[in-house]
Amino acid sequence: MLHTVNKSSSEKSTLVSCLRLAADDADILLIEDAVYAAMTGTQTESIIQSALARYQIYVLEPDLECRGLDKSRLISGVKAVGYDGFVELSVKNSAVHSWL
Amino acid sequence: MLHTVNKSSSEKSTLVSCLRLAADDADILLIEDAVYAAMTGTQTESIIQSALARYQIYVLEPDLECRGLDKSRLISGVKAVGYDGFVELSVKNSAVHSWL
Amino acid sequence: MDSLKKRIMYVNRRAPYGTVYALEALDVVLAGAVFEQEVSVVFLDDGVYQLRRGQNPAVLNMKDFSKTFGALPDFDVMYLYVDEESLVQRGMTARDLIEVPREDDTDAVTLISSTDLSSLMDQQDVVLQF
Amino acid sequence: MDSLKKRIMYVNRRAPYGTVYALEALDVVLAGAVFEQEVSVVFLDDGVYQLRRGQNPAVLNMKDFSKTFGALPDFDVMYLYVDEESLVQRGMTARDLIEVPREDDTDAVTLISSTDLSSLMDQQDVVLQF
Amino acid sequence: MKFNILVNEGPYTHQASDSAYQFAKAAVNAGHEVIRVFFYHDGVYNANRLSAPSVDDRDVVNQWVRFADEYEIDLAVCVTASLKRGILSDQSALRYGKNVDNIEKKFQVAGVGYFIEGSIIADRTIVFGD
Amino acid sequence: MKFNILVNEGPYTHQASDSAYQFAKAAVNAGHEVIRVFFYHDGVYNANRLSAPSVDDRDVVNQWVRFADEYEIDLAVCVTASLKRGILSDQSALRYGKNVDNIEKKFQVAGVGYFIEGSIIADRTIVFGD
Repeated sequence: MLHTVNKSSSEKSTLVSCLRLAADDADILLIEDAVYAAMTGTQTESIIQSALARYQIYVLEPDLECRGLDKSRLISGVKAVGYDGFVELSVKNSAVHSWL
Repeated sequence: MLHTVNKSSSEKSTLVSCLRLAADDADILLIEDAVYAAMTGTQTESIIQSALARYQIYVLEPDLECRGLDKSRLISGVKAVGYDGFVELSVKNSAVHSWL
Repeated sequence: MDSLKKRIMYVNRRAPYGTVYALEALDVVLAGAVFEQEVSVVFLDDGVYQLRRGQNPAVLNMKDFSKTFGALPDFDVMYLYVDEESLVQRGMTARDLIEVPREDDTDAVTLISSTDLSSLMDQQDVVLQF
Repeated sequence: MDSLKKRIMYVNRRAPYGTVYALEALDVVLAGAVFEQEVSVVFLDDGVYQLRRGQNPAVLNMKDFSKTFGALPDFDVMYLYVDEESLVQRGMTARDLIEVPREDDTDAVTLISSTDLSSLMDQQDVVLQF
Repeated sequence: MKFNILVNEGPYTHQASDSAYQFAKAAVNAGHEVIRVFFYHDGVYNANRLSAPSVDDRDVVNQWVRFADEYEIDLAVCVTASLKRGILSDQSALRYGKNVDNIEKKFQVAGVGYFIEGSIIADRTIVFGD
Repeated sequence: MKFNILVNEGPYTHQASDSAYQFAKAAVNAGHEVIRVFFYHDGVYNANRLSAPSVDDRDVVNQWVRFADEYEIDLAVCVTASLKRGILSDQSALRYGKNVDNIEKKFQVAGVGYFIEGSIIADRTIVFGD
């Protein structure tokens, strides 16, 4: 399953909730204000670090670029994808669960 | 100053942020979905417990009643007020800061 | 199980009244029932507050939709899964929740462990949050 | 200080683009400038992201309002206070922020400690979050 | 005491408009004056006179109108926020080439500076939002 | 592959509608079919044809209309959600005694069951919200 999260992990608990219930080997895609969580040095970095052991984690590149976030500062292991990649992930997985 | 918080402390970080910056002896009023934080037994109970040492904490009673929350289970020290009390707190304090 | 049926899960994660999502999500469950799919309804995180006993939104002139959950078994929704961990985190137990009697008088409100909920979620064809 | 002036503080706590609040809050600051009160603008929590360098919302066909912060000194807003703790929590430093030059070429973007911000906030006549 | 109230969210979706209404009523009942209720962000949707809620629910738009009539309260919506959201006075409709308007006449259209002016005139400003 | 898309928030205030639009475009560009875009909750505001954004901003309503025209996409708004929010077709306007309608004609008005039907027909359902 592909899980998407769209809220900042420093403001809302959505990401934590998603990671608590997403099954092993799920794909997680961070979009909109959730993309900040993919950056190194944030207080919530450890959440993503430990999640990388169980999930493949992606971040939506246009949302990074929009917000002035540099791909070179992504947490190692997080993959940046465009909207075409978002569509591919939706096709590859049998369902998409948007956490709101 | 009167600070109001309207979001659930288990979903959003607003309450924590408010308590980090409200000056000593401020009044804090929990309204709308923030009223759950005033109940005993929740995971965030300690946030309110320690805040009671610095602030007077109030909770809006109609929002409690609306949600089926019983005043007898309020954290000890939290005072329930009606909208008339909300107005009085706004008058008593020199300004109102709504945390959104 | 009819293999043509889709497994649709509604995940309720928001408290009632502060926003309208809970109420309007329930409208979707009711409207969707006509398609006779394999439906489950889940209450997770602050969503468990939707099932809390004794709600009285009339005090704020708002609509009490908590009573509508009682109609779900008539719409072939036989399980209202409540994430047990979410309940515990909120200092609540099953006794704090409304009952939703099925035709045979058993309660459709069912506690579920996070592990079981995680598996159930993973088997869905469609998962909807609002 | 003119005692008839009110001390008005705008507190920006939201990230830009995910919601419109940041953009529309800036509109209020600009529109309010005509009243010549004692105004301060604060960036707190995810609000510090509003001042991040290198924003490019054109990639999503959205409006880049981060450039508008540069106009604030012309509207007599001489301090854009950035809560230092919020920056640190986000792995950022002053170097990650845009500069807002005043007429004398000094930077209006000013880091502030939580303690100082707390005092400043407490002295306000009006505090606005959006 | 003079109160100035800001409503940042539309009807039904968030409790903000209901809370603001309850507060304004309580203020008036306690002998205070509500000098202005300003609607900003999605709050402008509170002025949409085409709203047709179901008969078993409150009518948020009408609630404000009746309240304003009874106590001669000044209701105002922000012109910029309302234009992009399609809440139009007859003048705006004409100006932007739309063939109809949809704003409830009891609400005046004003710049957001009108709200800031309210916060200067009033003793207290209270914000209700998301 | 067939995609069914749900938009839960109005234009400008949340990024949801923009994100859904970008996703839908990318899906079509990759050779997939978007069978339906359904607008629920505040999402119904995306169908407000009175929207008049400033010239330096995107026109979210018009973006959807042009997209639907070009790729023959089915746009639908929920009737219940739109009535209470005052987004009316000519038929609804007549029925509820309002003298005008404000819905962009490219959007059809349907029950929310129409969205669930879409999720049964489509291979994938994607939700964009707050």
